[in-house]
Amino acid sequence: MKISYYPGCTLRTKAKELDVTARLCAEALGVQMEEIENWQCCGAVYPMGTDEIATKLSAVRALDYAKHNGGKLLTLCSACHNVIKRTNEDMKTNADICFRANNYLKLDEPYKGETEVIHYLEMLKNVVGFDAIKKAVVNPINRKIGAYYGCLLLRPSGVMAFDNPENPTIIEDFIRAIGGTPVVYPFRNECCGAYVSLKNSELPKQKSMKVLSSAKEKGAEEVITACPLCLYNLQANGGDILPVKYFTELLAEALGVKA
Amino acid sequence: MQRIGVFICWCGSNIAATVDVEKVAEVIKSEPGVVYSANYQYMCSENGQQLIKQAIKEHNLTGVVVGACSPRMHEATFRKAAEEAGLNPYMVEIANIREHCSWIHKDMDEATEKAVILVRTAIAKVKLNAPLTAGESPVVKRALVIGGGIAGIQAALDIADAGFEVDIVEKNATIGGRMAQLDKTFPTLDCSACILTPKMVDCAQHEKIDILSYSEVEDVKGFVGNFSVKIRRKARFVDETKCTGCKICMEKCPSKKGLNEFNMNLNTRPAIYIPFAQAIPNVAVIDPTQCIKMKTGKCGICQKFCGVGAIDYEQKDTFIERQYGAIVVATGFKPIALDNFNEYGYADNKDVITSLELERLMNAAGPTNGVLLRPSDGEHPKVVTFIQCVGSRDTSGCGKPYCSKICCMYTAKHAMMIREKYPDTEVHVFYIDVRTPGKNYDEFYRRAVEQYGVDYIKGMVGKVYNENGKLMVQGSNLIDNEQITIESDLVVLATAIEPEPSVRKVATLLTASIDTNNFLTESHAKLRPVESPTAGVYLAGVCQGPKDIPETVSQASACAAKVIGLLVKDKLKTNPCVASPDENMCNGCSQCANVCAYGAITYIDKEFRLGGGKTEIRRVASVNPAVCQGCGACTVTCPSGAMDLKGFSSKQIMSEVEAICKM
Amino acid sequence: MTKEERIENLNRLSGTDVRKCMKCGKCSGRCPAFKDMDIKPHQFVSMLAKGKIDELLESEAIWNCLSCMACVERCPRGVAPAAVVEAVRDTVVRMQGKNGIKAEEIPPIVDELIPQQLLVSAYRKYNK
Amino acid sequence: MQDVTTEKKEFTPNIVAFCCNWCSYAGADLAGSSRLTYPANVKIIRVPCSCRVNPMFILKAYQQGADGVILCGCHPGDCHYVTGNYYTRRRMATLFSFLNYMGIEKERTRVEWVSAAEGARFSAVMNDFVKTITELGENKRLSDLRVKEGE
Repeated sequence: MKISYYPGCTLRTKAKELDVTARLCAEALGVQMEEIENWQCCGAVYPMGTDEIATKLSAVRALDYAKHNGGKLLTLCSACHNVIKRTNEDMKTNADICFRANNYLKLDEPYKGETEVIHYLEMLKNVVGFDAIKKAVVNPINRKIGAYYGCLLLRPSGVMAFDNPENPTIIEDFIRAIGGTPVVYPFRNECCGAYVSLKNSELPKQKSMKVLSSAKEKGAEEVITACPLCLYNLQANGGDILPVKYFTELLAEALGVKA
Repeated sequence: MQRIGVFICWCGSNIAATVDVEKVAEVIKSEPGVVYSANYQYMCSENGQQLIKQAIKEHNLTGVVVGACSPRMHEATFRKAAEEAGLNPYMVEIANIREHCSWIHKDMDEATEKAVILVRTAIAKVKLNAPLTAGESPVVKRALVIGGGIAGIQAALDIADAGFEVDIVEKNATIGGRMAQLDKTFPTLDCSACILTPKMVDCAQHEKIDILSYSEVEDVKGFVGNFSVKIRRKARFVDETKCTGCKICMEKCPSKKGLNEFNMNLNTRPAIYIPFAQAIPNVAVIDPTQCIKMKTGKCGICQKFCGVGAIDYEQKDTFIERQYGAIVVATGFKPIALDNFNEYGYADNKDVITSLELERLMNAAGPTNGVLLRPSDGEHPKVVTFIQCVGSRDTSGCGKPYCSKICCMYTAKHAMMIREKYPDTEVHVFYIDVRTPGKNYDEFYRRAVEQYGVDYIKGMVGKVYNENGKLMVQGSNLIDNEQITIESDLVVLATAIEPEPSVRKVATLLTASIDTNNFLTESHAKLRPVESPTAGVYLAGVCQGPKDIPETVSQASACAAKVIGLLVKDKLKTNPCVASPDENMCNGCSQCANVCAYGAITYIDKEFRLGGGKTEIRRVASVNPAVCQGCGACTVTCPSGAMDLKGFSSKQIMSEVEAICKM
Repeated sequence: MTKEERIENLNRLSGTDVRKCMKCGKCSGRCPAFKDMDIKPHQFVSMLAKGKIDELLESEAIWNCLSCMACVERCPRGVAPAAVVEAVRDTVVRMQGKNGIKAEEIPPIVDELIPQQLLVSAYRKYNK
Repeated sequence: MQDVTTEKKEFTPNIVAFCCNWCSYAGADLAGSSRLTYPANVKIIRVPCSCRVNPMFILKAYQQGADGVILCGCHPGDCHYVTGNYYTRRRMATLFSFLNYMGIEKERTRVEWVSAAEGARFSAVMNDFVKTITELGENKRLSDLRVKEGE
């Protein structure tokens, strides 16, 4: 099956491996990720101000494109997922934002949140199925792995509807599917320090170290994430505590897919 | 031909000072249908009433209008007077010329003119009045109490002591309810079992009380004074009449891994069990999902050892049907599930427990024999942290929007009990507000702080997590504007309470209304707090709203008083101003039944003559006058105009409108 | 603009109803950036409710809030403290010369590992 | 509070008020016993519950020449019959839309919740309503000419 795919800025540059491994693995699992045309950067953070319209338009353009190309939009980077999914919710439920955004875009047919935004992990779970992945695994990952969710996939849970915001299980289920042993640790849904690292490097340092030492204390040998910024913060501040990887890298390893 | 008599009251000067009463009486004399018109200083006095009675007899009146004070004052008085003179009491109408006229107007002409119109309006109505007779329905002198917790027990005892038969239907194997699980009770710290179990025994020994344990209400028909209730007696696989409660079966049962519900699943029990030592009835019950014999066919050990032959693996649910005059709902509560509160780590950490679990851990008959030990490793906790308002006052959708009311007091109780028993244990309490209104309640809480040195921290906990085997409780200390993390050994969540979920089914069966939080609605929040809007149904305990034991007991006794007041009557007089359908117009569409808050409307198939010897069976609405409260909601919703309300018929109201408009 | 209008603007921009706050402090109990916030999350809510916006606009905390939504997620009353912080930050950076990051500060910080996402998000948060 | 009773106006409207027995009628009684005045052209019809008021009664009042109709019930949530006033609220919303369609000024008809304890409110509401109707003028559109001619 084919599915419209939004890669986002970082996956085109610093996080190429996340993008490439994800595409190859999807192909191996029978899913074609079709990159949408003329996508623009989503802005990387969801603008919460109720009068923010222009900052949401690139997400709406991508959503509208996907609406006419299969009705689903696949994301991989957690930040893109957060921005696009929350913007989509605005288009669905906030008449004012919807009206004003459509005024800007002048689409042939107004966009009203019709597209379904799904994250790559949700694709693995609901489209491919973890059981199918289990069968496709050639190199089981026999390691203890801590899932790092961070904030963007989970919160706000009312909109993201990704998993239980305090006790998520999807990445743990994924780890089990590729033959690993998930390690549940209390800081897996705590913030890594996010964009603040550009202005105040001390705060992300403390937060990232707390995350990784919590994972280590509970027995993890490595930590996986779906977010390039989380990966950067965790590696830059706690790379010596535990190795941090993209979850797709482990998927590729398990499936025997080489980039 | 109508013969109306009109009586204008002066009410001393209350009316006469602003309304020219003589003129009103004079003008009204010429109204069509009026044969007698008089005015008098005090119509409500003995002489005034005599005047009415005399006129009814002398002038053969068919209707009476009294221009006087509000009908809410003296309608009943004048109706009674009319009845004594042989006129149907519902042929009397009141024109309110005091509260609605003389008292609010200053200009005599204006007030007099209005009084004439109000009297005319009443005349227009009374002309269309029809004699009504209050119906009577018999009262079955037996009460049903649903739920055998402290609320049900108290209500049953009070009703039975007044000499009426009471049945307690309890869904569990024993009565006692939540209170039986508690260790001590606030604000006196007396042992819960010590004050509850004697009452349980009283119930069992009372000749007027029949305890139907392990039973559920299956169906309810009928109405106030005459409910017919079908009760399911669940199979307990033990003959209740034979079992002596010797417990040898419990000892011998090889399947001992069942979770002990009474101990909040903190330890295990055999497949055949008596919930706790003081259970009433003291009779075993088999959990068929756990029993080896019932799952595999092999075993039967309990049967072999039972000296009285009480074990019956083939037992089936049975049904009984009984009649009751009144029903008390006392279905109680349960703590909410904590699935939406994973930030407190309840699911992941054995040492994060609910307050009810702590009750069992502190109780001498509990899993640790009353020694406070951590569930994870059986160690004595040195730092115990309480979190209040877990799931209460939560409008985010995760919890309950209401205050659970009992948590502040029981948390203070727990904190004090721990400090009393284990002075070396540090106790912290995170709170949003401490709410302790009630006699000796605030004093009780302050004692926890001042005498027992419990550390109260104003602020809420954001996260509980496990680090190096310690429970880290991270939260706000708002007074000092800081974020703190308390390294704890045991975390106790003061979990919100919600009505026992089975109340929904009970409410549906009883057509008792329920609010958005599943609490049963009382008839009036202030003045009728123990009565359900459904006549003959009364509410006791937490099923009506969060409350503690003293309040529950008061409400239960209040219920009992109401029930006794009902059961002492041999017959019930019913309000005759009820809805009634014109069956020729009714098309059986069910709209009226849908809006009826009382379930007073049902449908019957009725044969109608079509002429030419043909008949037709049609479904038509039928109003039970004993249940109808006379609100009239159905009359407006009826699309064919078949439904009308006696005493406030559409024609009557239309004629009032006409009389007012015709100035 | 009168002070009342400015307060109303800030409320509207945040899209949250600060009067719903019951002052439990759960937001600040959970905030991972608590130590770096000169005005704490619960204070953002209460100060907006009390109209103390001049103090809010001077706050350093707006640069340290991680927008991690932990406070929003746990608030028992459906208040969004993070949205109040964002509304204050938006108000500040929309003023002339009040950007949180100056272009010339960037090159020295940037290493070759920094993902685009970080630069874009920081610019979105700190600058207009 | 402006007391409309003392104003000399050529047009004095005729107003029908439907009051539920348990709250508003009792509120009107309290207004009376507190001697809180309102104009004499308000006449009250007692009904058991506001939900007894058929929209037809209101139309009938207009047809018969009433200049304004006000319907009073218990506050939402306080209904003596539990849910009666919720039905009222819904039915009245429909009636308002019908009256609007008919071209009747929406201010002519009013729904107010007045409790048994709100005597002062009852009087204030009535004063305000009479003022509104006085300003609106006579109900010409709906009143049946045959009714007027018959006078």
